[in-house]
Amino acid sequence: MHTMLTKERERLPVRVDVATPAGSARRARRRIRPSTLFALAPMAVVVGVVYLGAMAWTVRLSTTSSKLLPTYDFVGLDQYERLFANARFLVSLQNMVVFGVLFIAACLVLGFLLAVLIDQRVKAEGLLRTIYLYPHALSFIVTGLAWQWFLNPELGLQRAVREAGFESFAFAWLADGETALYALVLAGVWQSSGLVMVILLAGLRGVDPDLWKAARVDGIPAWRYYLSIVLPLIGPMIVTATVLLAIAVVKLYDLVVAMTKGGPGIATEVPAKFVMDHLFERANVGLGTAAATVMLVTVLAVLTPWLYARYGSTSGRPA
Amino acid sequence: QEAEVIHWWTSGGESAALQEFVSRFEAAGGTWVDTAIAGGTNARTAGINRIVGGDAPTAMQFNTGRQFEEVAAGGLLNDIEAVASRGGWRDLIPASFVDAISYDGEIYAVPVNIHGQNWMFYNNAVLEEAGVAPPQTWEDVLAAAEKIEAAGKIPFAQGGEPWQERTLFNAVLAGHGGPELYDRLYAQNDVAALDTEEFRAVADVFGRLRAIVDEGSPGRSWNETTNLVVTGRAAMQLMGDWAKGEFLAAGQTPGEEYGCALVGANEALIIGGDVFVFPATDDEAQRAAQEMLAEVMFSPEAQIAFNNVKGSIPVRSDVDVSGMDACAQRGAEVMSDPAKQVPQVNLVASSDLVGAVDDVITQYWNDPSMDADAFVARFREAMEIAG
Amino acid sequence: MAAVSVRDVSIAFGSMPVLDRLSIEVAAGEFLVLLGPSGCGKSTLLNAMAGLIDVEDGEIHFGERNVTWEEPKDRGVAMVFQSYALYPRMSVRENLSFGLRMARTQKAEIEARVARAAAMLQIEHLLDRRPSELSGGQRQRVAIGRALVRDADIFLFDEPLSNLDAQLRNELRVEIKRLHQRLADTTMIYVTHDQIEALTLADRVAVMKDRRIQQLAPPAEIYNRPANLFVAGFVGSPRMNFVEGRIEAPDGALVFRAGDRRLALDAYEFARRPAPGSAATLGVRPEHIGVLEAGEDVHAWSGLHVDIVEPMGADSLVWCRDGETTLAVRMAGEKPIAPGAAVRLVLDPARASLFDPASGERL
Amino acid sequence: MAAVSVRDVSIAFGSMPVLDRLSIEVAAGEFLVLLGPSGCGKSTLLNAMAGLIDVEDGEIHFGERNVTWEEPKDRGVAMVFQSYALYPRMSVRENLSFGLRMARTQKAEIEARVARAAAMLQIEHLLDRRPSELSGGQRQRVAIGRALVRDADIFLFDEPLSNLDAQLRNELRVEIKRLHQRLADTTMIYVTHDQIEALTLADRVAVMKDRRIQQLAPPAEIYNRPANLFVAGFVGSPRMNFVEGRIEAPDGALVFRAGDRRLALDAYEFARRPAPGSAATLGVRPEHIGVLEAGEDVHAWSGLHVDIVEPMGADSLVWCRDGETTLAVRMAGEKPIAPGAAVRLVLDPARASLFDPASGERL
Amino acid sequence: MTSAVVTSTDRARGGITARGRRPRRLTAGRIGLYAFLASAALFFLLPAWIMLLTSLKPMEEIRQGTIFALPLAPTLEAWAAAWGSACTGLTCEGISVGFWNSVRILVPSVILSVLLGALNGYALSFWPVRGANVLFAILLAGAFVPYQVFLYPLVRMFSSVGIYNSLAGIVLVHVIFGMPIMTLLFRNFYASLPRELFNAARVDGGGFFTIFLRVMLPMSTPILVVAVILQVTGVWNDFILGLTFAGRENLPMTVQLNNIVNSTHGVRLYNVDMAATVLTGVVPLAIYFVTGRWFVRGIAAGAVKG
Ligand SMILES: Nc1ncnc2c1ncn2[C@@H]1O[C@H](COP(=O)(O)OP(=O)(O)OP(=O)(O)O)[C@@H](O)[C@H]1O
Ligand SMILES: Nc1ncnc2c1ncn2[C@@H]1O[C@H](COP(=O)(O)OP(=O)(O)OP(=O)(O)O)[C@@H](O)[C@H]1O
Ligand SMILES: [Mg+2]
Ligand SMILES: [Mg+2]
Repeated sequence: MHTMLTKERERLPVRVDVATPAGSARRARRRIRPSTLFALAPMAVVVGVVYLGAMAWTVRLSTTSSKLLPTYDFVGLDQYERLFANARFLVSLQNMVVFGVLFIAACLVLGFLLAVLIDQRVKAEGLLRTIYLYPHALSFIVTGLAWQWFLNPELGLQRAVREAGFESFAFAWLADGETALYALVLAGVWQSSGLVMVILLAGLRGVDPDLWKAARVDGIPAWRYYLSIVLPLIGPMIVTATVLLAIAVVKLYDLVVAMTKGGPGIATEVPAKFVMDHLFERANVGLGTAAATVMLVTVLAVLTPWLYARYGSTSGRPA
Repeated sequence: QEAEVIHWWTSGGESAALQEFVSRFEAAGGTWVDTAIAGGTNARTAGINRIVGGDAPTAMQFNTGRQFEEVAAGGLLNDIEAVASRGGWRDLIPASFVDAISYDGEIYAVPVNIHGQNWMFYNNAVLEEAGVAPPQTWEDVLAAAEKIEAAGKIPFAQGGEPWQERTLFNAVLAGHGGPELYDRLYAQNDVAALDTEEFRAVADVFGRLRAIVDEGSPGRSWNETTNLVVTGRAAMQLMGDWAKGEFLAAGQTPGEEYGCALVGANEALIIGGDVFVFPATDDEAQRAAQEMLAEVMFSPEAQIAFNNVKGSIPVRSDVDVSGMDACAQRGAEVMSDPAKQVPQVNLVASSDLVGAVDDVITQYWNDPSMDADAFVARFREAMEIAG
Repeated sequence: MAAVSVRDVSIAFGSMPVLDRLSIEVAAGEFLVLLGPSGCGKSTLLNAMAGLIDVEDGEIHFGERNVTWEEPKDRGVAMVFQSYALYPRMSVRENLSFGLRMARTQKAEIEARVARAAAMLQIEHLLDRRPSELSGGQRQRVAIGRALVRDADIFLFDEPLSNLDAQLRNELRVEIKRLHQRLADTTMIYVTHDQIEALTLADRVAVMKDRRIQQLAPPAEIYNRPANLFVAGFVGSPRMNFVEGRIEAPDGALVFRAGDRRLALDAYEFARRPAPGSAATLGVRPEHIGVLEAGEDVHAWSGLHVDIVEPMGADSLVWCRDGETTLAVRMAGEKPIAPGAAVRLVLDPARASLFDPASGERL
Repeated sequence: MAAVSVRDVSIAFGSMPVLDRLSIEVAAGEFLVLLGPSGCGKSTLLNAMAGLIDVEDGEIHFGERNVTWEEPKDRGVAMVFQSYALYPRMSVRENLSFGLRMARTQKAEIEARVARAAAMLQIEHLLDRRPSELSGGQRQRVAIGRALVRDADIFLFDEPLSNLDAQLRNELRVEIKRLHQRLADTTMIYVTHDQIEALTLADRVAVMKDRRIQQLAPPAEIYNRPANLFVAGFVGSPRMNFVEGRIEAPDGALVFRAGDRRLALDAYEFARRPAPGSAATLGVRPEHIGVLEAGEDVHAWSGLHVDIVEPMGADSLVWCRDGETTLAVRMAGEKPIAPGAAVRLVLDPARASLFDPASGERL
Repeated sequence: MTSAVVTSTDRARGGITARGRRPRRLTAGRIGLYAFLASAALFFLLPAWIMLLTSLKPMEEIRQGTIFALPLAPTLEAWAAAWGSACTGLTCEGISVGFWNSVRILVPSVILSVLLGALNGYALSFWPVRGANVLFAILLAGAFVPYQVFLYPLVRMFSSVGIYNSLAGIVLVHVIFGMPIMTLLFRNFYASLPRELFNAARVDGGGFFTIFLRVMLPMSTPILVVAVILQVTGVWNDFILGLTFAGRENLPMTVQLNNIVNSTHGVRLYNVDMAATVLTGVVPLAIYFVTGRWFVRGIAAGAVKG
């Protein structure tokens, strides 16, 4: 049955060496799979044409003196000089960072907490999930107004509590330039943490139930189980949520417009609003695109090392 | 002829006013295709995108001012010089408006209304209760504040959005500083105007106003702010004449429950308004529809009817305003004296400058620790960069 | 005082009962092996003891404590899972030490225990790897290590060795036995389907089937005196031979008879004496059958031929056949006999078992 | 024509090489068993054959085809995974029929094949359950079933029986063997760490370690003439005894000597003749040692005492000890000898193995 | 060594302790859990509560009262108006006008973008192709650029292809802008699935698409729910893209909502605004509720041991 084979294992390599002369065995490391290429073609087109195209176009316009409509002259870095002399833009960048850190952290913590608690086989899971998620469904144009009312010292909570007898109660986050940003964070968290919850819940539902058993026998407290075992395990979901939140931070616009219009003063201005205002309201496409370019570069500066480490260099899935 | 019109008049009162144009246009044999998009920015963005995308509407709304200048320069608009010359528009409308609707000497837009931007609305009952007379000057306003506050009311209701703050500042500038200073600053872009005594005084008054508004101001819309006056929680608000709509909706009449005043010795009225422009087209039928629209909108009957509902003043000086409310009549009266007319900033300054100045005003207004000097310095910077 | 006492426990998944009023007592320091076919509920029972599955009915006591509703961590058990259940994003070292760290054990102590367990399981070189970088067997060893480092009164093992190679299995089996001896008070409950493991490790073996315990006895008794047909067939590899026949008493003494073959039962220890004439199943293990080549012995069963010879390393399994009847015989050596050879077989009645074919019970 | 031919294949995970220029040829219809310690790369090799891991270097041929870069589905292989890998959202029935449905097999045919496989594996009653509702062993059976229903030229099994109980394991082992006989042209490659499986199933066994194949030979040769120390120690359970000593030639004939114990090597078949005086390791399996109680035989190794007796069902392992030297002896019966008894042992030189302790190679 | 099985009858008579069901364990932890969940629910419901109250009040009460005051004369007029008669421009048909337009945009956009995202994520996770990850990185970076920057070039592109102002155009735009997030979502989800499953399917003869459709998609329900939630919300609440790309005939409901809510100088009817917002949110809300039940437990159970 196995006549081809000699008993001496020493002979095998010799024989095979002859069969595959050096060099011919070396091949492309990966197989080309037409269906994969076919499946990824739409993405390639979109990336190439839309995303890269629009980014290049944006950068190009930022070196022009375009006002309401694009023109294609060249003014060098004038727009950037102007941009970085602009107090509002600098405040916007700073706000984005502060808001981003607080908002992402709060959403992740609250979302994770809610996901974990909902995962404890609670009653009315579906109802609670929907309650936590519903803010995401409503347009911020009006829910922002509800928040604004609620936070307004003359209309909302402060007045209600004072009328109830606590005269010294003070809750006027929106009215104070120092705290208005926190009010935005609050409303942002209200809107987005439900989404984080469902994303993480999707991750939690994929965790091997035996792990929970092992942890319970090991005497690992539930919080520790979730923190040390589940959290790393749903890492990809957390990354997903963080990226989504980060996108929301960078694009943050509706929330600000609905609640503070950037005020009081310029206390809650954000870069996206700066871009929007200059692109449309103030008819200064050049400056607007310069601001957008700065946003893009900032994002890339933060993102590139991470993207590279994660997706760029290796062929396969992250370990 | 079918005419598609993009505009941002979506609220009940606004569309009722618009209806006056529509019915007249349709009576003249046209078909009005309405594209209403709330929010000036949204509507303009959509309109410009459609022009760029080769799917232009027949007409689209702009604010009176220099917003569409560039579109015209790009050859994307049809002029309506023929209609305007035929109708003798240049003689009928305020001079600042003529400039604002012209590009390269030709008229490109049809102005439809004049909005007074600096009306002081006050609640008569509240003022009476506090024992103060309706203010005549900005110093009056500041002086009345103490008494009103003592009566447990908000002296001065102010909304917390940059444009509202700008409106207030410009009202102080025109009222306290005078039309001349206003003109030097915005139309002539004269940075030296910042060094004048008058401007210092304006900055000072505006700064002092910060102290008499309520805590709930930041972020508040103008409607809610007006409601404070309507319901008697606040004594005064400075707003454009569109605020009359809120009083009207609450069943109040000018001169009775509330009053309106132009604060400042010189009674300057800041005027702005809306125009319609006509995107370029080769289609003869569209071209005809555009001219017909221009004609209809500018017609005296349409002007009266439209502005009556809209709460604004007709652009034509040759129409009878006796049927309009007290505030409007007062406005029309002021309008008859060109010296008292002050064009809204958008008519004279670039959007860019307006925006840059907005940023400075809102910072000053909202930062109690910022003094007038700092304000002037920032103002200068803004003018130097954006002007 | 029983260390673990399971009393009338019933468990069902949905409407499907898995355990039905099952009771078992395990003495302190005892090594109990649960043996049973796949899906009979062994893992379920173990999980219930650990507190990982709520019982529907019944109670579980550890010593004097009723732990039926106690949290797993309060029960003082360590457990090795059939599916490893390693913490995926932790290194092996962290996997081992996590429980200890939770219990606020001293650092030095943790290190010492981890090192000892790692050495015992030969996984020192893997301590810094992640579970995903381990082979199946390596994972299983880490899972065992995780239980080893804990200082539990009761150890629960769910087929801990099933993914290991024979060598390692042997070594770990000895390690576990040694561990048990060292920790004299530790009770160990061990699920397996490996005969050798069951027989070598256990103080007592519980053979489970159909939601019930079929026999609970020391290994030798399980092996030599299976309580019923199921246990007889299930325990022992190669499998016990079964021959259908009748009990007769031609001259007073009972005799088993199948066709014209007979086996005198004088030496058989009856559990209960059957009526002569009743049907019976004779069970005899392959190693309790002798092969005669010469023809002298009259008691020998003749007329059989060698069908297949299966070499099994040290010895061989010889399948002897005559029509329907097939008997497997274990003979030393590699090719002890050629296929086709006629053989005569001698069965040892003292080591044989007799069962009632209807109820399956031992006679 | 070799059915499967792996040529100089190297595979690494990151920087860690797992297979290093490994070559192996499997004849058509052959049953090859891969045996090796945990983590030696058996699963990796199997995955490479299936096309699930891209090789870094080298080629894999199936018959005349170079399949190195072919898709798994085009290779015509069926595979059973060590980690089950059942489709969680499909019922057992759907799991089984998935591959057939992929191949557009007739409905009736699918049903028939599924029914046959289910019957074979005793999982008929589970056909409508989801994998999550099965016990470990049940899952493994479904995984086997999934391969069984397919009509592949090459079957790859990755420890398919490791979670099954002994009875089922025996049955399935026979089933697999029978399947292999029925499908005469089907090549089967089977990873296991079960000695019995390897020895009974294989046409040839490949013992792997350290990225290489240590010995590739029929089971009997692996068992009786292990090529090196590793194979000797790894194959066979209980483990081979090893005794360190020297080769001497006191009177011309070679003799193995450890301390004052000797073994004449006249009957030993040398692979290569060692120089007298060189060190050697003697390996002898427990079943190739005889125990003498009386004192006549001069060749016997004396001075040993029985240390432990491990009953293993049919026979027992007797650990005999003298100081450092420990020899395990396999004896029939349950308690063949009492611990503490003095014994004299006779070793069979013809069945023993000698190794060079330095290189580990067989002498 | 203790004796054998204790029979149940012995035990029953002994009656050592009361047997029975697990005591209802309303432990401190459990109470805390529900307390937290409930207070979180309150936090989340608060703005909705304000909106509901407001939408039930006539304008008069809104002008006079506080936002927390219960409506004195609750009325559904605002709701009726918001749905059917509020004016947006010249048409006074409330937000109902754009409803079907929104649905026509929503359905293909969501289906296409979720499928494409799943396909991309699947390809990226399981079928490495040189350069694919670079593409994905660019895509992801692009997601951080504000939409508005894309508007102008996209308008030019679309009009040159002739799909500007059409249903196909708006659907395509949603697919384009949904792609980064959808891809990310699925890519990361598939990265956490056991690879053995994929291997098994490949050996079973599945090709690229069969494995995707028959093995991976059925396992993806939780993430599909998330993806659908994200896309439905995004597409349904989108205003600026619909306005720019959908064309007059396909304007989505949000344009009406915006017209009602956002008129700058007109009088604002807060009760109608609130009602309109809630009404607009009904579709996503319903979808959250319906899809939520696909969130079942334990997708990986039984798939892998390690
Ligand atoms: N994804 C991986 N990344 C890194 N190392 C790996 C990976 N998979 C396997 N290994 C390593 O490769 C080696 C071979 O693994 P493989 O799974 O082939 O072993 P095996 O022989 O099948 O072992 P077992 O019998 O325990 O299943 C092991 O040392 C393992 O740690
Ligand atoms: N989650 C579940 N839902 C439904 N049935 C289940 C579930 N878990 C286990 N079962 C069923 O319960 C029975 C007992 O399962 P258990 O895991 O205890 O078996 P086992 O004896 O450990 O088997 P094995 O030796 O194969 O691991 C099996 O028939 C199994 O199909
Ligand atoms: Mg089990
Ligand atoms: Mg393996």
